[in-house]
Amino acid sequence: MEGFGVVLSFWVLAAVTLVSAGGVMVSRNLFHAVLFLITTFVGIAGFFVLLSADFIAMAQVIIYVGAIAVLVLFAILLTPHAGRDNGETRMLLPALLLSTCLGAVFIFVIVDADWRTISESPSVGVRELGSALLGTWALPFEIASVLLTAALVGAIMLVRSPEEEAEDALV
Amino acid sequence: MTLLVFLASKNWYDIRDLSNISRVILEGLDRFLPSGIVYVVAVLLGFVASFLIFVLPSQLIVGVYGERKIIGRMQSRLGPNRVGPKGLLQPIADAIKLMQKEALTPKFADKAVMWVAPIIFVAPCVLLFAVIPFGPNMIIADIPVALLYFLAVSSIPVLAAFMAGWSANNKYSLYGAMRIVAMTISYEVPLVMALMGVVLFTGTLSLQEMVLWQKSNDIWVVFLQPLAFAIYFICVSAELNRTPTDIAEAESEIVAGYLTEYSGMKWGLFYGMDIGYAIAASAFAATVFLGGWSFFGLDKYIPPWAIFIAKTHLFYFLFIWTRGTLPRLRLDQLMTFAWKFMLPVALINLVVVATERMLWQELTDGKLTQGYLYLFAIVNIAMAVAIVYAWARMLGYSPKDETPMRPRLFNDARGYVPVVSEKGGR
Amino acid sequence: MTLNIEQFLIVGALLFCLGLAVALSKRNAIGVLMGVEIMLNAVNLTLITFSRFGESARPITGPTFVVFVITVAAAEAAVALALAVSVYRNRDTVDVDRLNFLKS
Amino acid sequence: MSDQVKSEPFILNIGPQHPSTHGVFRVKVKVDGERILDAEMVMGYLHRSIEKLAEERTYTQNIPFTDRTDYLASMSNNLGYVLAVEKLAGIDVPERGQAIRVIMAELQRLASHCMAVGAFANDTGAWQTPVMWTFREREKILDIFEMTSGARLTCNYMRIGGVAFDLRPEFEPMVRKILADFPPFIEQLEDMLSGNEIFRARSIGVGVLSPEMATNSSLSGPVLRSAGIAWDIRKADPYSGYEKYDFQIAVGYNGDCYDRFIVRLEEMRQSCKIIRQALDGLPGGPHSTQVPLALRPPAGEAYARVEGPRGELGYYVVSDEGPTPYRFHIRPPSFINLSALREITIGSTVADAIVILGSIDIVVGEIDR
Repeated sequence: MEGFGVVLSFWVLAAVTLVSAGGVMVSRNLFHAVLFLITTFVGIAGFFVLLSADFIAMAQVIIYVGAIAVLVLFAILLTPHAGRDNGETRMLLPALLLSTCLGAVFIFVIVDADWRTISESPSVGVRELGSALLGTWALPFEIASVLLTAALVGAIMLVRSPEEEAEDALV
Repeated sequence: MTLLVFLASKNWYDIRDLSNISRVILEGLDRFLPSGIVYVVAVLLGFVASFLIFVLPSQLIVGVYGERKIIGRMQSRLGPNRVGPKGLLQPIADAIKLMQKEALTPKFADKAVMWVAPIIFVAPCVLLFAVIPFGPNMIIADIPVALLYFLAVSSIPVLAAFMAGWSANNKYSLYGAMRIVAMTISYEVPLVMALMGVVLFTGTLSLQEMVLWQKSNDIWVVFLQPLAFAIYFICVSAELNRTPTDIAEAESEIVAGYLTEYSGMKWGLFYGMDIGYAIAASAFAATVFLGGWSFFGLDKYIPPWAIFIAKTHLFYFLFIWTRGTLPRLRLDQLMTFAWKFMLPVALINLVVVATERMLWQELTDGKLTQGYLYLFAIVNIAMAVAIVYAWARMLGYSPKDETPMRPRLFNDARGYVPVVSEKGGR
Repeated sequence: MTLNIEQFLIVGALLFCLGLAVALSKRNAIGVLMGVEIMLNAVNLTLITFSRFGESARPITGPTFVVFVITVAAAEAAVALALAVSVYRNRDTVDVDRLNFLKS
Repeated sequence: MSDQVKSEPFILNIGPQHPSTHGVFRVKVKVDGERILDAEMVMGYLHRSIEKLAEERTYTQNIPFTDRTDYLASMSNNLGYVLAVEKLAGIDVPERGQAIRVIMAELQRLASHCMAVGAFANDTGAWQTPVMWTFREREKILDIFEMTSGARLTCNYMRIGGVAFDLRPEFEPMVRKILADFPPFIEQLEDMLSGNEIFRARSIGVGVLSPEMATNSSLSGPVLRSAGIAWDIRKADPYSGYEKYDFQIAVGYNGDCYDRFIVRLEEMRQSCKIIRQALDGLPGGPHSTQVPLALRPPAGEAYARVEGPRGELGYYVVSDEGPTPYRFHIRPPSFINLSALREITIGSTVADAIVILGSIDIVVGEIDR
């Protein structure tokens, strides 16, 4: 992975992602926090393209930016009275302390270890991913679909109001 | 998929393949510029060729001028004919007018988000044209996941519209924002299902290979899977909120939806890029469903990019046509239509297409010859009509108890008492 | 002028810590959920980095796991937000501090 | 979204500045999500106190006021006022005058229904195409008005005792031409709209008006007839020679927006029928009797009612033997038809409220007077 363009795009993506993740932390308005979150997702999709995992990058944009971000926006819409100021709890200081220590440990381990890496990227295309998902990983794939259905039904049951339930009971 | 023999010679003046010109330019530049710079210049050349030469003029001529002229004709009036020869400079006049108009920002609006929304709305439109093939080797980025790239990039402007609606701090625009998001999410699911049906047959996600598949098998996917084409058209017109489904900026109900507070060039960007997305969607439909730049072998003589542009504008005419004639559906009707009709029909289509693909694999034991495709085409056309009718009947649509189109007629006034029907009707 | 594995892993680690900080410190339940989403994304990034750089017989397992993480994250986000909305309906607040029903 | 969702209802202003309130007319709507909980009409933006002004002008000077109350049906308003004064002063109108009045009133109904049908289709979202078609046909009628009375919209054509000018020779061929191409135009509209699935989905079962509610809120015109009540002043209380003509009343089935639309289309066909009969049997003779300019009708009161395009258009004139009327009152059908709007819109969505308002076909000039 050499070449001026690749390195430049890496630093740009790193800056965009980390700044917008910081933005989620710092911004005063919950709606701005969601917009920063969306920029983080797009930044990470850029990383996946850099690491030549095209399908995952596109899936990330479709699912995270297209669906989960909208889910969060709708959650904010459905809770009008709850404070939209993105404030912090009293646990702000201990949280920051914990995450900086954890970060220090991670970075020490990363820098200290000598990674046996390969230079050219293995072929990780859509075809291999498809055959892997339906071949060796077929069972987890089916369980994931069952999990999604369960989550779908669970979410609807949680949000349904008593009238809608009464309505169904009659029919 | 080997690149088929193509008559266009390699010298630069052969207009049938415009990539010769860009290749000559880049080779010239390569001699005295570092390779990094030439790489960037190649991409810029691609952008100039695809966006500035094809999209912008077709946005202005076909999108603004052509649409208003054709809809004018539909409404028995002339359409723009004042500015420039036969009104051709009307789009430029509109653009200048919009630029010198003041772009207001309401008092309690979220200024930053309101300023960013048009930019995020415009950028993906340019990105969309990177994957669309204009000719055999006239494509900016032939990435293997082009179809998914198209779906991913076309889900970003929805968020930009929501930001525009939410930040304008106006009840009507809040309505528009919520409506566009709810509708786009529910119409994206059947769209993906329909496109999966197409991918099953072509076997690849890259658009260039799809066109080559259609060229080598001498069949267009629109004949092979008419139901997928119909679902694609309805879902895309829902996502671009063109007329039967333009509830996000429904003039008569919520003034201008999420665009209520926008004026000047900010509104102009939204309006221009609406047409840009419609052209991108019709370019995508032309590539995937109508055989892209191939025309059953004729593309050796007619320049392939001309065939492609003709097909794109043909599809765009469908949008103009529905916009000129159809009234608008209500939000809850759209939602029930998406979830109760489009999704099941798309799923059934996917199942039928999958079984056909397996049969095709078995019968030709791997050689995937062309003969069976025509059989599948006929079967699919019949299946499309059957599924749509059967599912509509299942959902309770029965044509017999319709309200008649003519009222009852009486010869004399009957006083203030409800009239029991005498002739016809209830 | 070359990129190696450490840079990607450091970005993943920093992102994970930022997500953790957001998840632990935010008062609004939706803010907490955003933190969790960032942490999950950081994990995805690290998985793909190892799949790209690491030596392994089957490099495809990285992206496969990322697909599973994405599905789980989507399911979790849906249920968490449904939870937040229904809690909001009963308590008229989504602030994590005041949601201490279990306390006597 | 039920109220359990705690998104408390907020007030939405379908305000004076709104593309589909057919004029300066405001509906304050209490909305929960898309569902309407309460609708309150706010009017008076176009109040010009015509009824007070009319008390200082002579009977003939008041005729131009009647054009400006309902600017889409000036001929019918003229006819109503002039009938009231003739009833008060006991003047009888020659045969030819009455026949010309009937032709003009029915042509005005065609023009006004064109406007109503086009605007209703526009409210359901058909992007201006039906409106442009109906306006093209309406222009032909307005040209005829301009030729005979001098003005397209506020014609001021009828006088006490008859009509202002006699018909010109070109009048007959122009009206014949209109009668020839109106029925096919109505077929075209039916194919495009009545048969259109989306249009039917948007208007069938929307804003249903029960016959009892229609009679209790004393509605009149197409809105009443679409609710299933066959009541038409031209048949129930014929005036100006209507009993001579053979035509039918269109009555709807279940009183929703779709029925109002098809009732108006049918009424346009019946009007063509009446015009053809009146034109064929146009008697000769004077077009009006001579009436002194400073007419002083005997003391007393008179109420004359006319079947305007929007419903029962009544004029109540009280005279105290002076040259100017003591009291001059108009019964505006749009204003009274609005009284049912509140019950119909509660429970429907915002998009439907606009469609219902469009189907009732109001003219703000007539509401605010």
